[in-house]
Amino acid sequence: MTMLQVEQLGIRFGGVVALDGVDFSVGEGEIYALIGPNGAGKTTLFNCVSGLYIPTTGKVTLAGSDISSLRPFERARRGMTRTFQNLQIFEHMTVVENVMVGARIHEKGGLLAHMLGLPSVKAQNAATRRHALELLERVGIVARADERAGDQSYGVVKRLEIARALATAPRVLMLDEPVAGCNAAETAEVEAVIREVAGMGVSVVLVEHDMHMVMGLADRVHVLNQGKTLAVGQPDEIRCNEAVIAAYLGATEPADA
Amino acid sequence: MLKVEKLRSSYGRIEVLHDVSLEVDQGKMVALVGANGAGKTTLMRAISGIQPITSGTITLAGASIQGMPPARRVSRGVAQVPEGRQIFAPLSVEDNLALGAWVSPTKIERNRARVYEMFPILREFRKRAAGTLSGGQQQMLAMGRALMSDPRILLLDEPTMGLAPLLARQVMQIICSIREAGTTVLVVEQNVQAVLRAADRGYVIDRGRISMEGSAKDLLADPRVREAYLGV
Amino acid sequence: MTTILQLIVSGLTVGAIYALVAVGFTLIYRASGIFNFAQGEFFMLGGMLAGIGVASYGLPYPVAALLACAITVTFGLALFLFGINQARSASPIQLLILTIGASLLARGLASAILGKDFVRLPQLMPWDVWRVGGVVIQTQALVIILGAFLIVSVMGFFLSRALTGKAIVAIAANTVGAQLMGINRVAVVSLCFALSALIGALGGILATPITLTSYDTGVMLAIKGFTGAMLGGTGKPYGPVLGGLLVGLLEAFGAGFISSVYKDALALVVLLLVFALFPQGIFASRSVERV
Amino acid sequence: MRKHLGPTYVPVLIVAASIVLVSLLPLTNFQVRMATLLFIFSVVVLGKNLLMGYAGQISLGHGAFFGLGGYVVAVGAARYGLSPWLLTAGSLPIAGIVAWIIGRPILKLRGYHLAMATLAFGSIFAMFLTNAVDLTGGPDGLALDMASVRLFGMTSRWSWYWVCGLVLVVVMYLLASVLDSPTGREMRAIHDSETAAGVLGIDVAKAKLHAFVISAIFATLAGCCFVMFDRYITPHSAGILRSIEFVTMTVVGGLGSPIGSIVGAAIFVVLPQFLTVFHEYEQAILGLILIVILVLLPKGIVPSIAARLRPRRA
Amino acid sequence: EIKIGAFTSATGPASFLGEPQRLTLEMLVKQINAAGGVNGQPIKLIFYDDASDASASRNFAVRMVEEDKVAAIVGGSGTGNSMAVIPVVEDANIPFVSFSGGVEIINPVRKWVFKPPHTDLMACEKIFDDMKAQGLSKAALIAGQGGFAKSMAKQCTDLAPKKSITILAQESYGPRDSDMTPQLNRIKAIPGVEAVINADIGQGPAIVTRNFRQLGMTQALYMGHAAATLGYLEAVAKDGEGIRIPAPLLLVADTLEANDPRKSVLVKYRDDFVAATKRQPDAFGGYAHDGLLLLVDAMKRAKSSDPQKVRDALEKTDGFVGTVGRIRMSPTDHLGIDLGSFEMLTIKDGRWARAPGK
Ligand SMILES: Nc1ncnc2c1ncn2[C@@H]1O[C@H](COP(=O)(O)OP(=O)(O)OP(=O)(O)O)[C@@H](O)[C@H]1O
Ligand SMILES: Nc1ncnc2c1ncn2[C@@H]1O[C@H](COP(=O)(O)OP(=O)(O)OP(=O)(O)O)[C@@H](O)[C@H]1O
Ligand SMILES: [Mg+2]
Ligand SMILES: [Mg+2]
Repeated sequence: MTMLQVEQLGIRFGGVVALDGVDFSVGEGEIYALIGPNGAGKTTLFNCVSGLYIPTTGKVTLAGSDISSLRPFERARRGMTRTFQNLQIFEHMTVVENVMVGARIHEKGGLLAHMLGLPSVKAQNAATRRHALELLERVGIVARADERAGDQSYGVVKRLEIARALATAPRVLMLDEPVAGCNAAETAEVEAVIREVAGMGVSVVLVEHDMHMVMGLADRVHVLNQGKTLAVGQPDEIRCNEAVIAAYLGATEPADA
Repeated sequence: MLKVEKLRSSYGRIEVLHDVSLEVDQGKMVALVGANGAGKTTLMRAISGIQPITSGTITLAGASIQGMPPARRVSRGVAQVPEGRQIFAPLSVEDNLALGAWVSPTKIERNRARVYEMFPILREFRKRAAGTLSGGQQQMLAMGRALMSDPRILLLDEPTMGLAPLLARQVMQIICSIREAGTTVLVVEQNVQAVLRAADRGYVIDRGRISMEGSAKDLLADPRVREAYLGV
Repeated sequence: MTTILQLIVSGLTVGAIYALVAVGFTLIYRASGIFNFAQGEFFMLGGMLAGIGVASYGLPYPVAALLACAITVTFGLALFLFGINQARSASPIQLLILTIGASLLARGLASAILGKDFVRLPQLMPWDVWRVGGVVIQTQALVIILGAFLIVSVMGFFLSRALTGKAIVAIAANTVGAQLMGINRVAVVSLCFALSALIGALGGILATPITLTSYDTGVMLAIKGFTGAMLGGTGKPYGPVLGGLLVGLLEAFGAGFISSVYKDALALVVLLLVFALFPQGIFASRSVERV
Repeated sequence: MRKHLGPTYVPVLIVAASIVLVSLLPLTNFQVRMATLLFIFSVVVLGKNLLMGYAGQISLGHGAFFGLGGYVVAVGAARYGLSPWLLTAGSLPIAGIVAWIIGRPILKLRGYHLAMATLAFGSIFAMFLTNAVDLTGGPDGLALDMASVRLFGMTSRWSWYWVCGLVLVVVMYLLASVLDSPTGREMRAIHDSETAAGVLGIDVAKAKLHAFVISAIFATLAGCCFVMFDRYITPHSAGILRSIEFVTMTVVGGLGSPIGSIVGAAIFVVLPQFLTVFHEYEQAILGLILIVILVLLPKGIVPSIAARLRPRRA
Repeated sequence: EIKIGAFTSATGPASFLGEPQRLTLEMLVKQINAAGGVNGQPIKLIFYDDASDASASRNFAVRMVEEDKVAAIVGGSGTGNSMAVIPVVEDANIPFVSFSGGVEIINPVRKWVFKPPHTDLMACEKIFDDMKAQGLSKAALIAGQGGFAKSMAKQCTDLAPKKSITILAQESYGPRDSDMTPQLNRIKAIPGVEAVINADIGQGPAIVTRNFRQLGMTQALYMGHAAATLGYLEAVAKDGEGIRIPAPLLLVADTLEANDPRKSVLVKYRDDFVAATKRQPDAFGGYAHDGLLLLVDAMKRAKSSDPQKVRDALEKTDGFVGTVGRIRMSPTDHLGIDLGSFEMLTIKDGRWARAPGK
């Protein structure tokens, strides 16, 4: 079943055409990789799909319903979330609280109940915290749970963003360079998490420059170049695609094996 | 060229570097690798003077520089490509580059042309506010900016982060050619394999302590390194 | 018709004063990201010191003016070096409060030492007003407008052309990055505080013949200047100037046509409307924020 | 070691205990008055702290809400003979609605622009209070009849101490609860990144509005208490200088620290009483003290001291 | 020693009132103590600056009563400041002599509250009488937005019909405004305005006067009594020529008849004040002078500083001469002065002079 469908997406900034009629769709539980040279429009595409930018043309459909006119938070409530290339964390909160914010849309109780501090609210707090700690465990940074998020190193924050996004229990998860700043061993951990999540039926859209990871993980790979689709296909097809090699991969195979 | 001895540094009351010592010889390229949160960035910041240190010494070409404000260190030839790029978002690309040569404004024109040659996209976007560039483009800008002052020693904190594979390789080549031209380089990289291939020496930092050091080749062959950082 | 012209003249007279405050604000804001609440006190000190120098100590006007500028600039520098620069880990809002402290200090010292009476200064022009048709123009107002124009032109050039001007923006945009480029933050920001204090002091000296200055002039001026800066936007050097002039004009037209009781409210209502359309002020450069 | 950076109920207990303990001291009327004023202003500052310290939204217009409460009670009681207690109860929803209406457009703004917009709102309201002489008494203010504020024969000098102390404790409890709830986390999240909060499903506009409305209601409540306690109010109490003072109290005490709010209020209520010995230099010294506090304790009094007391670890 | 509590608005918007009052009080207390004090005891002045905030006045009043245990209180620069402390003195049963203008302070009569100064109403009355004497009946009012200005503007508006004066326009300007041309321009455009009345303290009147002349307006220009200061005189320079102002006699004390009992009081206060502060006194300092000396006079007559006795003596004041003239209090009148204490002055050749009469 198609979970996310993007049609004819286009946006421009002044003179720069950042996206120009991009189409794709992602199935349930599919890992869909977006790659392309720097400035190809990958992050912009995420921004359009998640509702942060208003695209000039195009339509975004989530699980069959058109969400093009919804604001970011409404899209999130329908099951779509993302991480950021330029980190966006809640630095004044602890690591675990960051993840708890992610779980907000599943928490209950109105403003009044929250203000009165009813026992049900407290019980829910405890449950949310437990869940958040589990997610931190999964991305391997549970040891940092009660430290201030703003004090964490780059790589830890990257993984925190993933845990926080998972806390919303998304149907579509968009990850923007999730392993930038991670070494090979750390990358492998993140890879495992992504696989596990996809295994549970979450559609993952992945932007990443680590070809080793992308080729090993993705079900399909979509190559963007200057805002246009350059190629779509299985990892193996893409690896050998002349145009992709010329624009993005470079003549020799990535050295890391 | 650069010598760090028994360096300690903390954030507030939490110490994150414990007695770190490291040495970079003139004209050499030294790689620093370590897990997330090991303290690599902190060490780089301490060398440029952004991060205060509690004890230890830092000497540059034989002269002590610890305690010196960052600006003075720059005029002594230290340049850094910082983590998170730290570009000047509201300024145009060309102004960002110009400020890279703040300590030697006469070099602006010449060095800017050189940077544009390295990263043609920057020339194309020279009038645009740097903040609107894509992540990878900003990374190129940070790299170019650091080269503007013709530094004696270049500190690179994950210089290829966010770069497309083709470009990442180019940047590694650029770094090598800079070293060839006589600039000393200290580089932090998560692509451990690539960086250790290019470097002369390497250090491994683990939770704020140097746990291994040696020639880059030896480290690359070391099973502990291969397991912990190459995921093999 | 004459009424409208007269209101324009009036509005520009007052507006030019607000514009000078707004420009001073913007300079510091650009370099340090803080709004200096003591900006009005620079103005007050300039006017008070020069006025008292002339009236009580019999100093020649230029000497008194020079002294007033020197003392005000010293105060501005001290505010940065011993105040703001010391409070290292403070956020802009915390620094704003620090400048409120400085404003109280300056006001308190001025009232205790310089006294609480308003001070005067002679006009710079030998005659008082010009009558053009039925419109009355205070000659001192022309001096203020001219002064404001000069100051702003020089500053605009400085900020957009000179490398130092760019360094100012760079420091505010990314202090760590700027330090890594070898930009001496303390020196550059000190320069901005000194310049801003100088603009304030000059403004105070120029305006005192019209406004009459007393120890508590600063607060109201700071608020009006702040309004001007916000209305015009701080992005472009001329933004705050036009904003300041606009506030002056709105007040004049409000008083002339609507109600003199609520004329200040008119300027504020217009401000709120402008914000609804241009959240960054009228003359701000518009761009999609990158995430 | 503290497990949370987040909120707890400890400050509520500390404050409640202090209120009871202080009442055991042999205080003069004047000291009781100071304590009561401290409670009243603390209520405003706690609300401001929710808005500024936690949700990260600056407002320079809260004097208006303080004044709204004060004047609804004063005008209603003095001009129309209504019961101040009823008026208090009525003014809270009014304040909530007013805050809701003006908050919706204004809260789209950020940083200094938001500060300016709230300042504009506050100034317009203060202008109205000053100029609507027939209704508000103008700059000279409005007095409240003594008899009208009696409740259950409350006359002793301690009665307002207890009423305002109770209000303070309740407000602190509400604040602590809301902070330790999904709503509170929402507010703290938008402080740091509205973008991230948005893609996590948080309605940023609504979260801001919640913080704004709650803080406005607290300020209004404090204004009501103030006028009943003082039985006199002037536009000074609602002016922009008051608003700026509220912000100053919040920041000086410490953003994001409930105890800090009370300390901040104390600085402005109690300290000036000591500074009177400096006569003409009173104001200058207050300014100097502000500067010194912010230089030495840049994060505000309570958080900065707390950070120093935290144990060192490797 | 006798403790007397005092509070004025020595800073803040009303400091033009409060500062001369503070200076006067300090000077007088020194003089009184140098002369042996009151009933053989020295006076201790407990002074507080309320910074023009009524709530602060209230704080200080409580503090004076509770902490300082004063025998009586004087002060209150603005009407709001005085009003705010009334409940305190009434609770504590301590006499309070106010320095402010508002009639509501002593109307209705309150047992413990007295007030020697002119009311704003009297200034209006004086102006209107003078206008009629000049054959003028149509006026425009321009006022600031402070307590003093608002109150005087309101009193004048209320009084005008009774004096058959028509107010054709009411203009206002904000605190610290620096150009009143728009407002004056509006008045200028209204046909038939024969006189312009400006009510305010501080620099406002000076700016109004200047703009008035610059616009070439020819109507009679009246200032409220608060403008009768040296600062105003200097600031308006030649623009002030011919304005009319109901001022305390203080400014023209020398011109009084030698046998006028007020003359010695006025001349002494003025000379002492100039000697002590190097400044010219004004009406407001005069109110503080009268307030404190009235209280001292009552203490002397009561031969005690006991609040109750002092209060009773205050109420029996008769024949005390202050800067505002002779004061006679009674159980139904805690003001005790009449119009005679205002004099219509003008500026002639850069100096205060009696306005030419009818
Ligand atoms: N807010 C904006 N204003 C102006 N231009 C923008 C903006 N956002 C993106 N762009 C431009 O759109 C193009 C696409 O940028 P985008 O960030 O999507 O690239 P990307 O594919 O994510 O690159 P990278 O791999 O380097 O992260 C770039 O040229 C960029 O400069
Ligand atoms: N601003 C800060 N305040 C407090 N602690 C910090 C701060 N920045 C970093 N730390 C802590 O210092 C330690 C080292 O961080 P550093 O950023 O130097 O790591 P790193 O080796 O660069 O990691 P990465 O590979 O993730 O970039 C980490 O434990 C981190 O939590
Ligand atoms: Mg990107
Ligand atoms: Mg790092």
